[in-house]
Amino acid sequence: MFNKILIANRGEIAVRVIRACHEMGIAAVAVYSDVDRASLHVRKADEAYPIGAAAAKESYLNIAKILDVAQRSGAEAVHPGYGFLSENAKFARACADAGLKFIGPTAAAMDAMGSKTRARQAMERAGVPFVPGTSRGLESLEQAEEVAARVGYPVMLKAAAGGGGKGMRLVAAPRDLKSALEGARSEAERSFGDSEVYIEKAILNPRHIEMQVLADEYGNTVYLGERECSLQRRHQKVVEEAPSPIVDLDMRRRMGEVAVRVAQAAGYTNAGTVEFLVDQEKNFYFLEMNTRLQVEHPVTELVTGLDLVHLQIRIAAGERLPFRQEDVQIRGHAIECRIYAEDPDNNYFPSPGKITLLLAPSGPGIRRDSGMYEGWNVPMDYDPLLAKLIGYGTDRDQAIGRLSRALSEYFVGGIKTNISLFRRILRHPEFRQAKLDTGFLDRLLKEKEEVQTDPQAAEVAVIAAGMFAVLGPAGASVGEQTQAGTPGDASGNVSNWKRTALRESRH
Amino acid sequence: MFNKILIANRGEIAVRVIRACHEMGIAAVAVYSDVDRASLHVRKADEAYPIGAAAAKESYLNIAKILDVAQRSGAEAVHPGYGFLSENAKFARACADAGLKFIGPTAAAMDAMGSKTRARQAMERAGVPFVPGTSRGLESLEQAEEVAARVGYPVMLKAAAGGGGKGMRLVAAPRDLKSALEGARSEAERSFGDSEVYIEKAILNPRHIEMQVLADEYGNTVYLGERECSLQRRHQKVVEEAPSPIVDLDMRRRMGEVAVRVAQAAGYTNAGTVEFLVDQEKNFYFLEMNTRLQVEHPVTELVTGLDLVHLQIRIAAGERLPFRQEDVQIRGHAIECRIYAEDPDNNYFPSPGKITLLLAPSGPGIRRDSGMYEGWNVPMDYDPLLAKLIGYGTDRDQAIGRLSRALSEYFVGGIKTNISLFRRILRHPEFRQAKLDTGFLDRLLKEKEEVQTDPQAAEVAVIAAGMFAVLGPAGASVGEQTQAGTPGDASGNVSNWKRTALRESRH
Amino acid sequence: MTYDVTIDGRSYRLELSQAEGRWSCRIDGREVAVDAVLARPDVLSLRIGDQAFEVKCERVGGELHLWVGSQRFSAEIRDPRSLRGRSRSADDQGPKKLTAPMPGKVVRILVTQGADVEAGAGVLVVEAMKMQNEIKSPKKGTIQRILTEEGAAVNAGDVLAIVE
Amino acid sequence: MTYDVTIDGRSYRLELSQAEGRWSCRIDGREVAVDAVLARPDVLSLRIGDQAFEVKCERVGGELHLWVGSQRFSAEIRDPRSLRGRSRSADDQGPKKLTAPMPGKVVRILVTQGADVEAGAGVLVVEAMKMQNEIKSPKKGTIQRILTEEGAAVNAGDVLAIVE
Repeated sequence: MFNKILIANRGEIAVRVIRACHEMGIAAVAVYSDVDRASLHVRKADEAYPIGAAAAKESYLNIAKILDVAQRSGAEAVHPGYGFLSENAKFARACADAGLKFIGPTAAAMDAMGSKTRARQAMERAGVPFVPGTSRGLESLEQAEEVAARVGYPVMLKAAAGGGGKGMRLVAAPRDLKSALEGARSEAERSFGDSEVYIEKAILNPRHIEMQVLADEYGNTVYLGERECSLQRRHQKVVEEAPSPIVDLDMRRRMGEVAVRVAQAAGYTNAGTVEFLVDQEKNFYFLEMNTRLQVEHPVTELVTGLDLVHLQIRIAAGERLPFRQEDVQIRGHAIECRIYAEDPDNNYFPSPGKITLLLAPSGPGIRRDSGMYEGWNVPMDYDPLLAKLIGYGTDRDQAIGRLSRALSEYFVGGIKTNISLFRRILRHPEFRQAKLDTGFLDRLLKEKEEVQTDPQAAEVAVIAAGMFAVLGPAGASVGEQTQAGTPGDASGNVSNWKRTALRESRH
Repeated sequence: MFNKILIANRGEIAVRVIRACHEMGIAAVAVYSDVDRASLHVRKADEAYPIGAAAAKESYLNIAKILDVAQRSGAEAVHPGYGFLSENAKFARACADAGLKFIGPTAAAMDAMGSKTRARQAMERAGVPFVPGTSRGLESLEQAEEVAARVGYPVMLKAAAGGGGKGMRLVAAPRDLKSALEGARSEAERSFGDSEVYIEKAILNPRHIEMQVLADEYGNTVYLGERECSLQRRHQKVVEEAPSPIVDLDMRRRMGEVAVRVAQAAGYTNAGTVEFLVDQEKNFYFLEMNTRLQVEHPVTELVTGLDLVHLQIRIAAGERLPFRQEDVQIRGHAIECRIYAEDPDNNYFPSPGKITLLLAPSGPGIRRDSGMYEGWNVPMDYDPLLAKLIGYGTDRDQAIGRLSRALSEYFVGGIKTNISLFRRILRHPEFRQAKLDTGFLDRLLKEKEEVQTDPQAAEVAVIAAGMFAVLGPAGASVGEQTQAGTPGDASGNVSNWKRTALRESRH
Repeated sequence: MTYDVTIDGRSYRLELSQAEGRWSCRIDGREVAVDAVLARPDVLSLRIGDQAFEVKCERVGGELHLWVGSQRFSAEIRDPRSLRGRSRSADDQGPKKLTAPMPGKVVRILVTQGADVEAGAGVLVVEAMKMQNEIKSPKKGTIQRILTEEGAAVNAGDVLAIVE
Repeated sequence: MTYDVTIDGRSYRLELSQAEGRWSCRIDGREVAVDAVLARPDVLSLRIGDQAFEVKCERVGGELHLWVGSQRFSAEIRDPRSLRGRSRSADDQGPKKLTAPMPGKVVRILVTQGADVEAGAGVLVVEAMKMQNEIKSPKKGTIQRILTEEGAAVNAGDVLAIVE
């Protein structure tokens, strides 16, 4: 087993990997940019090295600097987390060349999956079902028209190097194809420096369901069940759950076996995820493979009872899978909410800043993977993901109940977050009935926020607003109510706060 | 299902039950004493009623006041939590008379189990194995000598009404029997107003293992696996785990079936726990039945995937058990640490006071059931249990690893806690090897705390001590380091803290 | 103390006072029995009658929101003696300030000082966390002043430009 | 700044200063490279060389403990310019104060003012959370003063009696 691992990431995922290292008795090495010295992953690490300016290319994307830290610290392995360098084959190769173990698949497997067109070709050979269309970049508008006619409109144009919806166009009718193709190509060129675009039949209101796979370095590959990831906004996942409400034992087995075939076709090792589109008739089509740990891996951990990061590390250290496919059991139901620093009053635009107050939920069935803390200044330079709140239950209803309860306990002061959005999602009848598709969230956000506000709660807000105004700055010192005055004697409390405030300012 | 439930308790268990109510869409009614107005259970409840002075008999033990609140609030059921009125048959009866559903067993079942001697008689009839001795109170010293000689020394004298070690005496040899019997009787009289004392063969270094049972009101009774509770101090449990490292499938089945027989012999309904003593040869003997939810119920919830409080409420509402015995599966391993407000520098004497800072752990495999919050003043009037930290893992080693990691993240400022004790326990070789017995903790505490302190960590402490002195009161305002100065430029940071401090005192 | 409190667009007249160690409280003239404890800064444990509520106060860049449980209300509070109140009401007529909704970097300024703008026209673009946000003019008018420059870092609530 | 710091009984000479925006630090004359950030009040994120540590400061009733990860160290710090330091050192000779180790209620006073006591003899009993704690005399001597009474509520660190 490794003695020391470098975590080439920041935020909640860096913290999550550092915790796994400590749980396994491994020293954790953090790297940080200029704006991250006070970040949680630096507080929790055993060693911490500055690697430069806030801009990712100066720090978290800078392969040379990270390898240099690995050398100086004597780390034996690197965990890339997700994002940043996690799916960068060049980095995986550079680690190997430097004699560092990259905790993830080989560079070759990444290459095989990195280009969506090349992946499709490999999958064709492996007999994996995928959405009808081209497995190669389009040479001409004529070819595009010919393929679109064959698979039937509507069709989807996608960038071969794509991701995050960049270079994607939905085409409803032949007359729109030309401009859409040009738009997709130039956007792909701008975003990825690669204008290659291919065409697929568009699946309307599909579900996005992905299968977790795990492979050791001795040819043993297993699947750990699926995740339902249909709730997305701007092609970003917002809520994920496991198992998928529409997947039964048989469908899970069939999807799982396809996912294992995909992984084996690519000579895949360590943890990976095979994404599928599922249509109304529950036909599933291979979409792509994510060659990294997913943000939403906790829901799989909760329903399988496994720790994917521990297993990633063991596999990278050369251990065999400690269980077989038939040992994997799905029990209960888990749902994850991604807590973002986003402004619900401003179209969920990112909202960094200083966290002045943090009330964090806990209790039965609640897991919280967080990268924030009270007093921390959320930098404006990176992804707005602050934390993940995951609810587990014996069944889906209990998971929803526990998660709703926990969300009502969650509060982040000083910045704005999307916490209030999850309340709307979790109470929505369609969500309760698990009627999910990738269009759900956009439809929900178009619905006018329930106009009729609970009048009682509104009056409570009125009174509280007044009291906060009366207490004013005294509110900045925590009261000593219980020891002072008679119970329920709020004025006694207030004067107390005042006293406390004075005392503190005397420092 | 109930619309409204009154929680006749305080602290972490009241919060845990309130959460369950909210998760099930049930309104939660809290009661609080004069010193608990600011306590967490009042913050989280939907309704809150003051019930009098701090002294428990004036408030949390005052049946009349609690029933009055139930009437006024229109609650349909009462959850007693643990302690206080939870095992008080008079209260259960009074609820029934008032048309309130008591969430727990019937008064009759409590009576049957309330007296240890009467319980033994019932168990004798049900053919339950128990420690050799008398099932009736001792009439005379002669009878005591005769029984002791028959079962063989050492023997244990116990109060029939006993609990918490009161009225207990270990007798090693005949000559000590007389004084021990007198001591036990007078202590029993003083503690319980009942001098009845019985005699048992003393099991040396026994394990304390208990079995969770659950019974609906239609005669269906199941067992949910055992809990190992051998780590105790002053007859108080400190660490509990499930499953027990020494219990295999066959022993679990045998203990479980005995526990079910015990419950059925008492006409038991709702959640209960059957406690056993287990000797070196793994023989188990019935000790007593706890007719309430246990403090340590979470470890059973984590390995079974069930929510015992939800199930308690459903059973009380007249629902049938939603599963059969064969559906109950134990998966993984869970360990609970009881976080007490206790002073490790003063023989773990209670240490109430104001919590000035709270750093609470979370992340994979960590559940935290807490009744405290930053700024809260822990009253001196009640039990020192602040919170429970529970670690779950695929196996015992992973559970220990995760729990150790979480304990290193846990910090409570302003009062003293026993958190540092768990670090000693979890790294102790005998604990790691699961060599547990009820004497373990006393032996550990006698061991001199590892004298040779980690010299590097000590130097870190030296430097930090100096910096806290330099920063002084400025430490009272949280820094804005990341935005200020050059990275790792601490003086820049300090001046910043100073500025912040000034700014704040200007309020 | 008397306040005009607006919650999600509807306004209430609130009278709050303390006497003999109790709050007394009237909403639109109706007496309400309240008991309050400040559990943490910006967190109130309220009892209204015997109903219990936990209310959290969210203050970001001049905006005020109140959370009752997990319900979030936008709030405005006016009080003749409070500065904030005054400036607020002042805002309603005359020149309008364009403020930064969040901390970020000004990446583009789309108009020049003195230029005429339509209501809703983009005035400048602020970037944070890899996303760009166009700040629009709240009314038809003239850009009286631009108070920032391209590349500048801004905080939530900073005034970026004034339209009159 | 120079301090004498005692950690678990062993003392160190610590020199701390700031210049050109860096801490410089010497322990027993040996130079140590440090970088510090105060994450929360009483929580330091320390880098010593490239080693990282989170250190928490526990202050209860005049006692000082430092947590390095989950290791807890009792600490004393002396500094000619700090009051606490002075009173501390003063403590070492002359009359000894008996202080309450935790908040509680004085349930019994076992000796009278002026009485002679042995080292370790019980002077009074404080109760908290249903447990009673006997406060013992730290030295052989005479009870100079008793500063509390039966039934009184006391806080951690309160002086209850003085032995000389």
